[in-house]
Amino acid sequence: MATTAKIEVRDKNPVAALQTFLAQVLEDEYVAGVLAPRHLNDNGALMPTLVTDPAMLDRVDPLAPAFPFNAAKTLVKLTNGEMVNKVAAVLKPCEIRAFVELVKLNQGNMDNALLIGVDCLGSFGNTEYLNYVKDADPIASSQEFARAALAGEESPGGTPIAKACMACEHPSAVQADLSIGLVGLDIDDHLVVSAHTARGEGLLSRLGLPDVAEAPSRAKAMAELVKKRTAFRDKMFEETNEATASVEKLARYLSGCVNCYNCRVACPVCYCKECVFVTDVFDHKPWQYLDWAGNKGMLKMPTDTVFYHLTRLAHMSTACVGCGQCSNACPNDIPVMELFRTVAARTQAAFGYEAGKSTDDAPPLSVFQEKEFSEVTGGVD
Amino acid sequence: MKKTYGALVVGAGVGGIRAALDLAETGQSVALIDKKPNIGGILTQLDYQFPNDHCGMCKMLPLTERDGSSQFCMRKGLFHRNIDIMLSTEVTALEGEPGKFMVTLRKRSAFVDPNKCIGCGKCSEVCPVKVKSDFNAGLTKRSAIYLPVPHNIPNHYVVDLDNCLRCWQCYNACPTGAIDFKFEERQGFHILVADSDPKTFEDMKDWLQDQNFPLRHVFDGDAAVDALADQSRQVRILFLDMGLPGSDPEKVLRRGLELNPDLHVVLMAQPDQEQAARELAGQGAKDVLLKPFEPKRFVPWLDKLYMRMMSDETLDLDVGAVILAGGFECYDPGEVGDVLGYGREPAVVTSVEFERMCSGTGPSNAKLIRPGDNKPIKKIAWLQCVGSRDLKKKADYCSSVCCMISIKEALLAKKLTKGEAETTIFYMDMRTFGKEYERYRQNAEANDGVKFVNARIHSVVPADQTSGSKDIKVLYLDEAGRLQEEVFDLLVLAVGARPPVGTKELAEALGIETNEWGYCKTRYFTPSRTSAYGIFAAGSYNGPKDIAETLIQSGAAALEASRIITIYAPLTERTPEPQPEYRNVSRETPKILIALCTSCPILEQTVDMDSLVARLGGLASVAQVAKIGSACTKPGWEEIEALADKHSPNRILIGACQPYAYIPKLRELGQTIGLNPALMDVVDIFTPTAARQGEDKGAVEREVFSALSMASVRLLGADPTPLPPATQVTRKALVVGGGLAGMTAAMGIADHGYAVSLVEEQETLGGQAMNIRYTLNDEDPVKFMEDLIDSVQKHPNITVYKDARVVLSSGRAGRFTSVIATDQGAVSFDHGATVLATGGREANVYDYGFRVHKCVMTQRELEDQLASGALDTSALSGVAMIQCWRSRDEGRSYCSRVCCGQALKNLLMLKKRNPELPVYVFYRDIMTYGFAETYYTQARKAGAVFIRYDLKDKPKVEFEDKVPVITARDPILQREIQVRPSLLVLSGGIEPNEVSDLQEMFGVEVNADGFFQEAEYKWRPVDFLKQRLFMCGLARAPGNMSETIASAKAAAQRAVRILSEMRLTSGSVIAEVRHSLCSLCGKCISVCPYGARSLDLEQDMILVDELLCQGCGACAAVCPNSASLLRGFRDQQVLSVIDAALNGLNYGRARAAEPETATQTEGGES
Amino acid sequence: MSQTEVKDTKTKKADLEARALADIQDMVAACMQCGTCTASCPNSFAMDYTPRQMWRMIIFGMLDEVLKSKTFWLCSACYTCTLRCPRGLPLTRAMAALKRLAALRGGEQRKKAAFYKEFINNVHKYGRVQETGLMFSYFTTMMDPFLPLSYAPLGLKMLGKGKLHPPSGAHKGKLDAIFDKVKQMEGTT
Amino acid sequence: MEEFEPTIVAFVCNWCTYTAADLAGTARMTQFPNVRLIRMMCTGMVDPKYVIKALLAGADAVLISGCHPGDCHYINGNYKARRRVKLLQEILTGFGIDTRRVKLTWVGASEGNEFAETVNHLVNEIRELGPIETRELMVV
Repeated sequence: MATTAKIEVRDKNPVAALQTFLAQVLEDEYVAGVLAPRHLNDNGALMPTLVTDPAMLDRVDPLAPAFPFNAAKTLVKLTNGEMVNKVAAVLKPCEIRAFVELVKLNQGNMDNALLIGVDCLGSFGNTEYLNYVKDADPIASSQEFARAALAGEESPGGTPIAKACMACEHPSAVQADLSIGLVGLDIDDHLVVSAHTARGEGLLSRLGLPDVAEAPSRAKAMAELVKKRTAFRDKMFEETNEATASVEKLARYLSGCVNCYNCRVACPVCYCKECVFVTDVFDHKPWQYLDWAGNKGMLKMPTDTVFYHLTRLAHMSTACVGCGQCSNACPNDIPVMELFRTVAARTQAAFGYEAGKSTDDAPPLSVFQEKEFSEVTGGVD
Repeated sequence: MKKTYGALVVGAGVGGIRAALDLAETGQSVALIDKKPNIGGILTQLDYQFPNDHCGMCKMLPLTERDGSSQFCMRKGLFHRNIDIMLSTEVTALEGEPGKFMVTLRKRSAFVDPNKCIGCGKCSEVCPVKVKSDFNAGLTKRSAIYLPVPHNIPNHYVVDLDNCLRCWQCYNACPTGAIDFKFEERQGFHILVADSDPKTFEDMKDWLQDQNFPLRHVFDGDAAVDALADQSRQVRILFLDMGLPGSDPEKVLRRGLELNPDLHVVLMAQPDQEQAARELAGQGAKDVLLKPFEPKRFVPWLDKLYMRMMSDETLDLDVGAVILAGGFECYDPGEVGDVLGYGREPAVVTSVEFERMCSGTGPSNAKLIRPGDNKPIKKIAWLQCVGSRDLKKKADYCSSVCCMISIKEALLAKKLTKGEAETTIFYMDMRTFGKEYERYRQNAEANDGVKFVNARIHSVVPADQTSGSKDIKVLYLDEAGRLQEEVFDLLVLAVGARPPVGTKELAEALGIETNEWGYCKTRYFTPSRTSAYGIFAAGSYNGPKDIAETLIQSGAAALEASRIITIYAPLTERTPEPQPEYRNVSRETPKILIALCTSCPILEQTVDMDSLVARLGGLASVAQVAKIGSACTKPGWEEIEALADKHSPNRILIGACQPYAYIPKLRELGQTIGLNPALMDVVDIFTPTAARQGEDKGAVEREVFSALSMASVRLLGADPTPLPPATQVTRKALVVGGGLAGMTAAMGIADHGYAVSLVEEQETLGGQAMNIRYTLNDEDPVKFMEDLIDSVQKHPNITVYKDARVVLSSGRAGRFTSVIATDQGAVSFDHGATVLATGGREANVYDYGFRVHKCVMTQRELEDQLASGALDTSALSGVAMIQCWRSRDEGRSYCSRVCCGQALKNLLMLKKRNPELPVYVFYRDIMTYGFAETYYTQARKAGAVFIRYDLKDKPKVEFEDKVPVITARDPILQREIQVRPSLLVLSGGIEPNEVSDLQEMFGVEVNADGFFQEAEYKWRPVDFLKQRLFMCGLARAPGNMSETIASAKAAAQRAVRILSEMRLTSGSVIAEVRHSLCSLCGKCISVCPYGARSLDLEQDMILVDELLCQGCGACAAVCPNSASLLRGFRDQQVLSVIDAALNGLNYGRARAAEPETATQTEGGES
Repeated sequence: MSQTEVKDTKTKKADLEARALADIQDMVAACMQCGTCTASCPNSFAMDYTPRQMWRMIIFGMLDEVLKSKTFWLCSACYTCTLRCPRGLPLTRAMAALKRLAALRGGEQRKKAAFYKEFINNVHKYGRVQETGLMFSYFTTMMDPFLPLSYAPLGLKMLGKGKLHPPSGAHKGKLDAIFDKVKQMEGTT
Repeated sequence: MEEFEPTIVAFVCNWCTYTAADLAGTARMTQFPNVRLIRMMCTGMVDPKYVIKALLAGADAVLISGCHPGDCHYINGNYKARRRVKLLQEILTGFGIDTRRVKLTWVGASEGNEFAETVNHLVNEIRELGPIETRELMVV
């Protein structure tokens, strides 16, 4: 069982407790800086910030229900080279799982990062979050949100959390070095931090936090939360499957798409510098457009829309961690996350692979066995 | 006129092809001839080969300079710029000495013009003749004009003159007039009839009038002589009657031959004059015909005689060396009245016939049904050693391959019947001595349920006469001595090997000796040299071999030949032929020239050419669409060149038939007009039209248009940028291991003038071979090794490093640098190729306690003591030998192949010294393959007792007061027997030396048993998968000295192939990386099967080693944003080909307007 | 059968028997036990040891056991095994040599050899086979009173078919030259 | 519209199946007009986007045919192709494209009739399935 420790919470301010915890982490010579979500200008958005001076941790707020973008790509930039000491990163579970996938693609470097996962109670879309903190003190509202969510409220503070979070069955990050537990605890009394890797244990022992008994309520609450979210997820899968049951339905589903490729930019596991759809491969000649138009009498412009989404599915559906940033980034509110999570569930199940689970299991298309999938070739292997 | 070649390879089977390719790749020009009308030999009839049940012949093709040779399935055919293939050609005479042989060849014409024949098959449909097809081993019939091998190209038909009835129906049926019976040339072919009786002349005149031969008649000898003297109308055939008045026939004959030496004289004789005619024939007359003639026989006979005289051409070649690769024929069990019912029972077939029954191109389309009553076959038996290991059939040798062929065929039968077939193999010794063969047999027995029965079927009778069913009952004696009967659907006779037909005549023509079984005789230590210097034996010519051995033997023969050529006829330093400079067209707007070959009338009839030309004109960037005569002839080709000069297109697309045959022509065209051949393509527009004469023109036109538009759109996207510059090659070689193999390889390379460093771990050279004191065929190994070591140390090009190890090796193909740690410090050495010959040692398999007893030793120790005389054989009371001791068992499931030979060698030496000495040999399968079988018979005759055991009850060894007591069960007597010899000799087999450090340094793998893992079992036996690295000797696989020498020479030849190139160029289809798009995810590195891609850490770039890259495109498919692409198959090209394929297909709405209005010719911008 | 000790007969070179065994061993030494001879032998159903086991025992030098069996007596020299043996071994000659060896050894083998001996003498004496004379001398050597009774039915049947020729001197002495030549060749004049 | 004639795009490997197709062609075994052969160096280089492009452009079925496992000239190209086709089939079934429209088969060099049978079988199967949506539907 992972070694655990307790973070005391004084005068019902878990965020302050976390800030002091992160300050202790920053003191450790092992860590050069801490990447954590921080409120930058009073009621403005909350952005991941690389903090090196412990004093600056005062506005850091890991409990905020905000998810501006998937920080995995940022962590890649912070770890992709020779480094003496490490960067600690306070990330949501889907960000950590996305980072694990990027490590497998040689983009990020696990040795240079110290992953601190926080139980994720869901976040609002970017615009919803701005309204939520418009006039209240952001940190107080975060704690309020946390308490309401822990109490099981559907849409704490009146606004519903993002669909991706509602359908997410990974509220706690098991792959991180340290993970801070909230679910099933009284966050005003104490928080539990548990270490899952050797580095995590080393750091935890150096911090010298008091021990804590495993709270049975945590496991029960966690299971219940996961059950609720899985139910929501499966309902979402059915709806999406129904909505895209034929190519025509898929075309209608994606009819709003204008090929801005923003969903690709936001997607943490789409690691190409330039997507093939923006390279010269897809800038066609006038006679080609005319030929295509000639085939069916008309031609929607821009072309290669459904083709783009299907190809993106082929490229990264096995690596999708369901963080929902694609829907978040789509200017025309196309439910891209629902489509990609539904298909990803199918393809990952087919190869018996779970994205972001561990750096040891190889991505499905990079390995093969001599005798497998004989049903693909009609029973003949 | 005389042509000169570096080497002549006789026989274009697999061995011949390998030898020819090996030589051609080192730059020598090779003439490859075969008496059959097709290449491939027996391999054309086999679809799968053991031990991995795959075909894979194409892996023999060159890996570098790929554009210089064919890059498609070898079943279709082969071309290489340095190889001229001549089919239906045989050697008639040879003179001269090595380096300067004058060879005369006789080339039989196929009577079909390869350029004109489009393989439509109409001629063979009308031909009345039906004879057994030797391609299908007699199971199906073919006509006299036939396709020798259905899938070979150039795919033209061949006339088999012997069976042809001269009915001329094929001549009339041929749409393109490809069949050439030389009808016009007959006017000049004068025939003189010298006979006093005018009736013969009259008869001949009216019989032959439609053959349009000019006939003349003279009545007596003098008139005949005058007619012969008349040079203006030169007589080619003289019918000379024995009873000719005037000067007697003998004088006329002599005078006629003086006038014209190749005058064909036919003596006409009454029955009583036949005797005199026969004598006269001795002095130069070619035939004797008995009067009276009847027309039905005479006319076809004369026609055939004419065809032979007109079509056979003799060629004279100057060659440096000759390689004989005749292969072997399969024994025909039907020739002598055999009791096994072959020929009588349709259910008894030979292994080749069974192979054809299983093949897709065979008589039953790969459905296992019995010839005769087509009953599906479920229960099959194989009988081994039919026609081999049989003194009665004067074949006391083992054909080495039939055991493995039977196991493979059993597995193939199970595969084809989805596992329902029951297979049983009746054998005496299951000889699975090759690499991975024992494991193949164990799998077959354990997993696939192939039954092995140690018995010899002695007779085959119909299962039951009454029901007329064709099943057969097989009678044999089982191990326990009970007579068994079993009913089978099919009995396959594993027929042995015989020297190829005509070996005796060829041997006399070339003056080489043959051994007692009729195979070409080669010596033990020089396995590829025949008795005549400069003539070498490749493949199975000096004895039956499996494919891997055949290729090794061919590689060795190629090395010897190329050594002769470099020594006796030194090539001027082979200036690399000028790198053709192609016009750089990357700046120009793409302009495509489409040339349609209209020579075959079928195209005209089935397609409306004008609408096709118009539609093609509408395609993007098509500058010119032209119709040309026949693309397959010289004039047609000049038309294309003229068009190219006129329009100077930067893309050329040719619509013709059989695109494969044009690839070499495209290269020539590219050189003449200076356009990169990668920008040209040939499309098959004949096949779509052939089948559908009747259908509506629109459908066929759409097919042809779609084929051409797909190709033109692909050419449009072709990347005109020139290939990366060729890499320089360091023309030196590194040989690791100074044993017999290493030294032979080093000598082979050094004799070609390249520097070699030989690194040996021990203090002395020689390795394992120094322990061999004498050989089975009484050669002298000790003297041979001394001479070899002496010549290696004295060789100017070889630097020997003793007590030295390679510690580091790095670099790219063609330019490696290795560091060798010697006792005088480290030496760095640049080299272009590496040969690993780290050797092996006798397996030290000792159970506890054996080592203690003096009376127990290994075969090697016994050989030492026998040779040094330390062992006094008269003092011995008996010797027992146990074979396969701790080998061919779970721990080491491979056969070390040499221990049986070594045991027999020692046994015969013991018996020679003390004939009365009882010797008992406990064995599982005696592996005396090839000609070693005679020594097995000699050992038995000498009185050695051979006792078979199997894994279930091995002989138990105990010791009673220092004397070994061996208890075992004699299978024949079904009783325990006990032997108390004074000496126990164990055969433990061979283990490879420790190579883990080399493995890691050179990046090579070893197989499950620790021997090096070669690139391909059969087709690249001495290459590593990682290019420029070769292996030989015991490190590759166990083998006797002769096999080690052969594999060393083959490895040396492969190394010379690399060092002989001043610069190595890759093929035009290779991978490329667009670094701006690449995010270094490394997926393409792990997916590359050839390890041709590497991550350069300093510049953060993925590098492609263009020599290792074979153009498979796996990297292009795995890269999401096509940063990695394959030249010739870029994404734009393939996507636009898909569009063109689906463009204009019968979409719901017919296409409204033809695309004239679409952008015409010059409009498309680049 | 318990383990039989494999005797090293080769050392006792003295008498004729060992040399005869050595000859037979040379004839069958190259046998590789493929079993074709046994399978094709028409009389093998009646034999206690199959020919293949017979050659095996000869190779092992188990002479006593070989001579106890009746396999070689049943060989009617039809030469099928010699024709079909893939090693080309003279198997029928080996069987005949075993018969001679058994006769040489005598003892209870003598009785079995009796019929052959009498038959040859009878043919030698009368120039052809004299059935009555042959059986008479055979019964006298066998000295077994019941033996003639067992042959009686066969004799009567042959008499009925006129196969029992009365003794006559018509061909007497005709074969003497052959027999002398054989004796001279075998060096036992 | 006359009886529906399925359109098939076939990616065939240059070594084994192209030879078999050539053999089938010269021996006139296949009679189906709308089968378009696209020669690739190996089935291992068939990029998933080519198959998607073909299906969207109106191909009723995509056949990928290459050497039997073990025969591949490039050692393991066909194993990679099998995984890619598995991925494609999983994705496309969700959008109403029947898995039988993307078919992977092994055809050896000498199996001309096998190739003809595979094509005939596929065409009949697709004829039952009916035309693909994208034949009429303009989706890009």
